[in-house]
Amino acid sequence: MKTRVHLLLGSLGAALIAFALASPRVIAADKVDPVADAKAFQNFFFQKFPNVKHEDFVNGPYSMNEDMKRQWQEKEEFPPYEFALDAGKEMFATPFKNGKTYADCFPNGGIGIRQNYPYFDTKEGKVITLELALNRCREANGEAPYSYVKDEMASLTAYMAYTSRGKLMDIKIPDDPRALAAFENGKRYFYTRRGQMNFSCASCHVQSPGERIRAETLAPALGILNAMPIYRSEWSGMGTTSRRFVTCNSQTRAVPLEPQSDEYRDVEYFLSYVANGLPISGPGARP
Amino acid sequence: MTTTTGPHPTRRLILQGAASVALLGLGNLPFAAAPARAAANDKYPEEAFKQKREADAIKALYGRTAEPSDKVKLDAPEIAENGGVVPISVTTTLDKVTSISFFVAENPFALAASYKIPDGTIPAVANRLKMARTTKLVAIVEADGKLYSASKEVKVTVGGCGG
Amino acid sequence: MKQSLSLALLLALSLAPSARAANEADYKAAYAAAEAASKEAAGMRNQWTVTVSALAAAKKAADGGDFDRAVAAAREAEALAKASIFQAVSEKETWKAMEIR
Amino acid sequence: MASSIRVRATSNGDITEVQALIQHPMDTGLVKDSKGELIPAHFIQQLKFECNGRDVFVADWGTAVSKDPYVKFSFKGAKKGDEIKISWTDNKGGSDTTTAKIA
Repeated sequence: MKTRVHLLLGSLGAALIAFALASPRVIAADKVDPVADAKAFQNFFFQKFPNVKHEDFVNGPYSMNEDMKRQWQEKEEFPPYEFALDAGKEMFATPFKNGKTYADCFPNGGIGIRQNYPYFDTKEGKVITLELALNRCREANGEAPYSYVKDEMASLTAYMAYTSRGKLMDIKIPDDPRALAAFENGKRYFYTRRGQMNFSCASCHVQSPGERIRAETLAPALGILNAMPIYRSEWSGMGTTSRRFVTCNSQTRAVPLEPQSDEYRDVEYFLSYVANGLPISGPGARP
Repeated sequence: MTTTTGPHPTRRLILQGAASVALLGLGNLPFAAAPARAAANDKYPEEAFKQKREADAIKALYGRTAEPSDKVKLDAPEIAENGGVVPISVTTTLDKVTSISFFVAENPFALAASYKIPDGTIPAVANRLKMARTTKLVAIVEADGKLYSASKEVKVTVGGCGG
Repeated sequence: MKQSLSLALLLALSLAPSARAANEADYKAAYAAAEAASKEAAGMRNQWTVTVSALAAAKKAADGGDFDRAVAAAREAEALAKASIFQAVSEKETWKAMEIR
Repeated sequence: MASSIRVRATSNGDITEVQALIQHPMDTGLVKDSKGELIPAHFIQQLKFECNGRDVFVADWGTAVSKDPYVKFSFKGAKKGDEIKISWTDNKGGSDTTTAKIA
């Protein structure tokens, strides 16, 4: 039995090493430079898709395929996330048992601030995402937290995203080594292959955006979170950023981590930061 | 629904009062069915929605066959973004339109939706339908008692890479 | 010479039990090895869904008394767990190859 | 509880364009839930739009209409401020109705 395992590992190892040597890039010195990373990241997509307008990247697959863009624009006349939006607005206005509302937890009453999330909390030394902040607000006011992958959370983030529509993503990295580490950790997660399919987020969203995986056209990684939360026809329901990360993992046959684990918060931090300057377009409708 | 004694004696004869004469035994001769009567009939076409095949559903709903016409403009995607939500619309330049219906051939039940178009309503409809798999989509317009159709193929597959 | 001898011995040993039908003891040993590897993979936060389902299949087969299938499934689970561990280890560096610079 | 029907009716000239989005599962009865049991069919069968005392649009729907169904049509003979009454019934006897003013 032992020999069979080694054979299997040997072949996998050989394939991986061969791939690593074949790739042209030289591994440069490892100083974390988010500004340079963001510039390189954006230029990669601007050069790879010269005729896609920069702000269009936030429309995911629809920036890659005219026929699907038409189907999408038709649906946008009366979008399927309309109900989640109304529910979110109502929830935002409904006070907790202690009389407070979400508006008391957020700057500017929670209106028009989604473009600053996630942010790095220097006291806690960790990335705080919008979904996490909402649940913390609930718990601070004696309410039970919502599931990160279910409709209530999606309705709240849909409404907050809607109030920020058109504002440019504006994520800050404070001069704090832990913030740089979180950014780097998110970047590593983004490029790390996982699951039996041996895909990383980049395998699909950097190497082959615009191409199809069966019926779906792959979205470019640039601005991929700007439309969150999204109503997906495939789920015939709303999906938060957490739900998207968890389902992407299981698609590659990797066991998902707990929603809002550090890795997910950091990769959201990385992806949002490199999309700075692109407009918020949430809530979105996707295939 | 126009009344005619087709081969199926069981088909319910819908008596529309003294004015209409049940033309027995004259088969499918097209005759001017008063548009108001088709619109007034609000009954839900149970029978037609039960038919599996497209041809049977058309017969159950309208009692006769349609002829393709370029006056019926059917707009549907070539590749459906998702089989669960396929935006489909139809417009027509025909006049005296009384009904518009959609048939998805490869669905378990072909008839998807049927709309009654009273006088004064523009003969055009947009809606979102489900499609089980790659299929022929047929839109039928009933205008001045006759049936006109347009059809198109829509490709449908699942999404995602694995799971 | 000595080295190839031990290899042959190892081969003979590993093939020996499958000559006769596997029994519960074989299953327990194979399952324990698979579970250890799976725990290690989970510890590295790089578990595969197919490892989990192979382990479950092994347990189900064993509960049904089909120890041959149970041992085979446990071995497959172990191999998958080990592959996911290898993936996590090698990716520690190879991810940089894909990074946009 | 907010109505399950969202309507947008806009008029330009003599033509009024009506869009409706209705919150309804539209279950076909052919889908199994996570426990492997069939989810019973539950879908809107008839949707009616009335304006100025007459039907302006009647939809007969089967199980192939998408979840949270959407429909768009236009009609003549109404003006800004007129009221449209929308009502639906489903195969389980459920129903809902609402009215909307033409903008």
